[in-house]
Amino acid sequence: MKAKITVTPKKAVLDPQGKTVQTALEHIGFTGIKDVRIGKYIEIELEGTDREAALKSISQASHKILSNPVIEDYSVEIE
Amino acid sequence: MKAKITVTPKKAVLDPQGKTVQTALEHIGFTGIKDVRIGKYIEIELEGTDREAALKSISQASHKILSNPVIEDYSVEIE
Amino acid sequence: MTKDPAITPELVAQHGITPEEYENILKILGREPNYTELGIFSVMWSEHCSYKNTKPLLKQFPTRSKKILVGAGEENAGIIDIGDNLAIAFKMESHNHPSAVEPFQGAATGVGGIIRDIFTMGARPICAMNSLRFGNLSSPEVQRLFRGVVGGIAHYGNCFGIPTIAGEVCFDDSYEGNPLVNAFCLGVLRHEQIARGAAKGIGNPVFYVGPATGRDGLAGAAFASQDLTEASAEQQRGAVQVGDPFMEKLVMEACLELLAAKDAVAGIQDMGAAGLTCSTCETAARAGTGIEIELSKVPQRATGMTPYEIMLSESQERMLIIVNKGHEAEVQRIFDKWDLPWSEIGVVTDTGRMVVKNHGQVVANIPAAKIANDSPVYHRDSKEPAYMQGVRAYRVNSLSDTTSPAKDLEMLLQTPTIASKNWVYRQYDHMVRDGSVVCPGSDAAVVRIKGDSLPMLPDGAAESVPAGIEKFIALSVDGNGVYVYLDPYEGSKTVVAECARNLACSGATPLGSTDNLNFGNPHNPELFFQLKESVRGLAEACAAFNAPVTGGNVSLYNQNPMGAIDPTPTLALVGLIEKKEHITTQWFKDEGDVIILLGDAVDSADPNLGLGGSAYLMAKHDVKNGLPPRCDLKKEKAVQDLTLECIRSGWIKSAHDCSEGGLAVCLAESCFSKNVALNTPVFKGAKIDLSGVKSSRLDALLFGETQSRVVVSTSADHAEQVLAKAQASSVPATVIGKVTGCCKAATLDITTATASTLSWSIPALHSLWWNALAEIMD
Amino acid sequence: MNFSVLQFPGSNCDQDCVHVLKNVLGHNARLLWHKDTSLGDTDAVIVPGGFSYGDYLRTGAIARYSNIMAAVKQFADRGGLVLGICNGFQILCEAGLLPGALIRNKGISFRCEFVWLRTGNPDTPFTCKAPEGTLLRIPIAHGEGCYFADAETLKQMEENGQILWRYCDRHGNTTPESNPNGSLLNIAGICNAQKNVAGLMPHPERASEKILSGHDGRILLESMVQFLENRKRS
Ligand SMILES: Nc1ncnc2c1ncn2[C@@H]1O[C@H](COP(=O)(O)OP(=O)(O)O)[C@@H](O)[C@H]1O
Ligand SMILES: [Mg+2]
Repeated sequence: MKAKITVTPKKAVLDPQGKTVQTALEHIGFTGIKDVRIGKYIEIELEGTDREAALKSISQASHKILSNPVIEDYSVEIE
Repeated sequence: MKAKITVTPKKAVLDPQGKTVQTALEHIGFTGIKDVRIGKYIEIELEGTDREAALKSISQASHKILSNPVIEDYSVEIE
Repeated sequence: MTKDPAITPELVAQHGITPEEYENILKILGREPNYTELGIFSVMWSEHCSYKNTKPLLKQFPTRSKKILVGAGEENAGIIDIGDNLAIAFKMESHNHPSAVEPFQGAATGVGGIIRDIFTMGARPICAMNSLRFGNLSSPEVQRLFRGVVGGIAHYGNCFGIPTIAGEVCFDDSYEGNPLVNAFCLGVLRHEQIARGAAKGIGNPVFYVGPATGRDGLAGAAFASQDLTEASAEQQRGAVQVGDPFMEKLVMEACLELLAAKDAVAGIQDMGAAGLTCSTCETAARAGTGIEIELSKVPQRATGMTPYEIMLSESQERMLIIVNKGHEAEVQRIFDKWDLPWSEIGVVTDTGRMVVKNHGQVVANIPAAKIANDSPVYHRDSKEPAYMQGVRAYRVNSLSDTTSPAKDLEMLLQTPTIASKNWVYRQYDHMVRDGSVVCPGSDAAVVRIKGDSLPMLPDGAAESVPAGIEKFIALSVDGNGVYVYLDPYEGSKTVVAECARNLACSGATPLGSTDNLNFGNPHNPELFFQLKESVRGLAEACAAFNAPVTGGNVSLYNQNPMGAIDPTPTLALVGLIEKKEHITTQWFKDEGDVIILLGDAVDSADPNLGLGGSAYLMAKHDVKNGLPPRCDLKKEKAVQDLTLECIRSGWIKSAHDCSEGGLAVCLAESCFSKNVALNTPVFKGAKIDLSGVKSSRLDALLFGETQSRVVVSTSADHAEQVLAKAQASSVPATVIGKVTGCCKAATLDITTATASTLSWSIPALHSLWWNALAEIMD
Repeated sequence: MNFSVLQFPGSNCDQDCVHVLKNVLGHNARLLWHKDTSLGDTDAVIVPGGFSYGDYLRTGAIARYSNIMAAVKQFADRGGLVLGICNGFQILCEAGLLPGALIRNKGISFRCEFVWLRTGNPDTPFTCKAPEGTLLRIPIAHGEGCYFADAETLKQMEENGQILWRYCDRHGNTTPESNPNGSLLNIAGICNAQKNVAGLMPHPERASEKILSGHDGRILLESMVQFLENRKRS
């Protein structure tokens, strides 16, 4: 199994990276960009086949270690 | 429209953050983890509705600037 | 638009405003405040902004000297003349509560805030320090906080491009859940470049520069002025502030460029705690003017922000600039060059009032001077804490002397508070700007000021400092919460003395100081007693060392559910080294050099022989008790003056003060603290003979923390001169040994009257000391 | 000689480079703003360290698209000398002027300390004053200095003498312990196949004066000067 976790800065929280990249994209000619947010993408290769259990444990891990709940949100997908 | 880009380190490239996270997870009791890879997740809010055009331009941006082909792979999704 | 809540007693109380304070607000306004105004009063009258509980105490600090160009309390930071038309600006500030909530960002934004305070004065920041406190490092949660805080400081300072050149870190249970993060910054400027935070010139436009305002750290100042409980951390309204050091670097470069544009800037102030509120009413109050701003012109990151939110937001990296009329285009040109947002948001008026409009509608109208200057002042009750009686009664002779001195030293060198902090400072870029002459790892850091350290001059202006100028500034920051807990007055004197001693060891004379008072809830008379007595001690000692206080910061309400932290005043001292040749480091230099102890080996008048509150007592016996070693300021000054005189005479090759861990730790560090590169320490051995020293206890002799001691080394032919000079200055001085061979076989040998000769392998001791933090953290 | 030191938003070693080139070595050095389109009269370009664009997204990724980098590319194509230091090295890699990439340090955190370097090929403009094997003590200060290139590229670089500096211990051995960031082959700095563009993570400009605890960095900068002088003469 593979777990895919995306971690993104919370909406209300400043995302300096996103802002800077947005400006850079505009500068090199990409138009029509309203907003850029930059987060993390984590892929975890798991043993076993119990997807339910995996979802539960990975969600827990996301909350505890993979994300910083004070400033970030996360979402988990098991594949 | 929203473009979602994931950028992951190439297989051959060392991913020390992934290793650290794996150790941290094992340390707090998560078992059955075979591998952890850490990449980036980029969300771009776009004007317009032409998904084809968006896919093309975002793929270009991903190739040109959002990822470095020497060390990273990327994938794009338009939503 | 959402409707503002009605003003009820509950709402007033939620804003931390007492009924008496509310009466005062009614008087000042002549009416009821609206919601936005209530918010404005609450942040301006919080302890963080108003010093309402500490103002009367702070008056005791010495704040004047001939060299002080801008004194304490006048502006965002004090400024001191260092000769040749050069001046330095420096200050320290805490970010304790934000760091408890989010260690990385809390510490990062703390660094950002203090850097802004410095360039607001027109100075170019050239170095930073930090003083940190955490709970017991064996706890994973403490490790998380420690890692986060250090990472945050590194992130901000490194990216901004300022060398973080010194600091201190201590670990003690009392800081569990309430870490202390005090950040210091120093900048340089020419005398004529001093900028003022005053809204001068009726009719002048007011500019907002820097990133857009979001709902960041809403009411952070008020938050910093409450007890830190789990509930308050959870409840903190608004989003956690995220620092953007890249943005700050651009804002600084743009501001310095604008300040160099002739006559363009009338006043400038950073938006720190209480953001737009504080910067507008303080600048108006300083100039005796009024200010009127229009909130719809304030760049906003979030949608639907209310006037209350905009005024109280603590979004980072923003500045308020009052521009001389007719120079608006300069702002545009420079901020566009740096790709920075800017907006003209208001005007200076002659009404003396701070008027805030939103889409033309007045949402706040307050007399600026009254809110900025007429904050309430409280004389709190104070009572000696009950534990003090026990402390006074405690005698170390209730414990038996050590029978394992060899192991004790090994253990002490590994205790996190004493162990090498290389795990910390190697994460900080401490060399950027080509000025780091003595890097972290010696008693005080030394930074070089050179021509390009300075802010730019106006186009075509003649240089006002001599060509090829070089100046050397030494810095150190110190604090010892345990000493201050056990004896707030005497302990605080010691804090200053130790810091000054570090400077003396590096060859510097103090210029001035800045402090950060980290204490508990002032409403508790016992905690207020600690604060009161501590300030008295600090003030007395700062005067004794000619180190006037140019500014600082107060952080109260530092408690966790178990109680208050140890009272922790931290003090940063800045000094000048007259000549390059006088720069001195703490490590032994050459085989055959004579090692001399300046000061008493053991203070025999101290019933605890220097062991009260010592690192040894805590690490070995788990005892935090007993009156700490006393510091006689006269004696201390004599030792420091002697050290300096010997350095200036060219007799001294190394100087290291005895502090935590006492003489044995000091000697060990002198043997192994030089490090030339990764995995390349430089070792010297030492053969020490203390058999002539009378001490009833071996542990007191080796690990006691008797004050006013410095270990120096000198070439054999200068030893006599040092001893003669010491005698002439009535400072005890004893030859205690010789520097011996280097390399892998180096040993530290100590002979005492009571024990057989102790011998340690220097490489082995070094490895314990050098790796202790990494072993826990990596 | 006339040196040009680039200045990007977030560069922070730009002034240090100018200081050393001008005040210590006595050459002309000036700053060039990233929006400039021409290098003017210049003998060599220094791409300095710092955090261009905050190092956001990826180190050096955004800076490479600045106006000035187009001019630098042309200059390099015509054989001009270009040296990238730290962030400058990262920018040159991103720009394709140098092979490979720099990724996060193996130990994750930022590291600032002196390291030992062993000089490789002495036959380049950047090493001509340092016989092969010369040890240099120069500080690093980076979080992303782990050099990576695929095996084929590494092999070619080795054969071509493009690996100019490797992390080593005080005796010159390239051991794992002396590698501060996990770089492949202990690589601290390299040059391109034509040998006119080089990059390294350590900061020679921070070690060019005795008072800054080291001056081995001068050897590197003086090599460039010697090469330029020779070229001018011939
Ligand atoms: N947080 C820190 N940041 C930077 N340098 C630090 C930090 N903590 C300690 N250091 C450095 O480590 C050395 C030893 O610190 P410390 O033991 O506190 O010295 P002292 O006892 O002489 O005051 C000093 O050079 C100090 O500047
Ligand atoms: Mg000291």
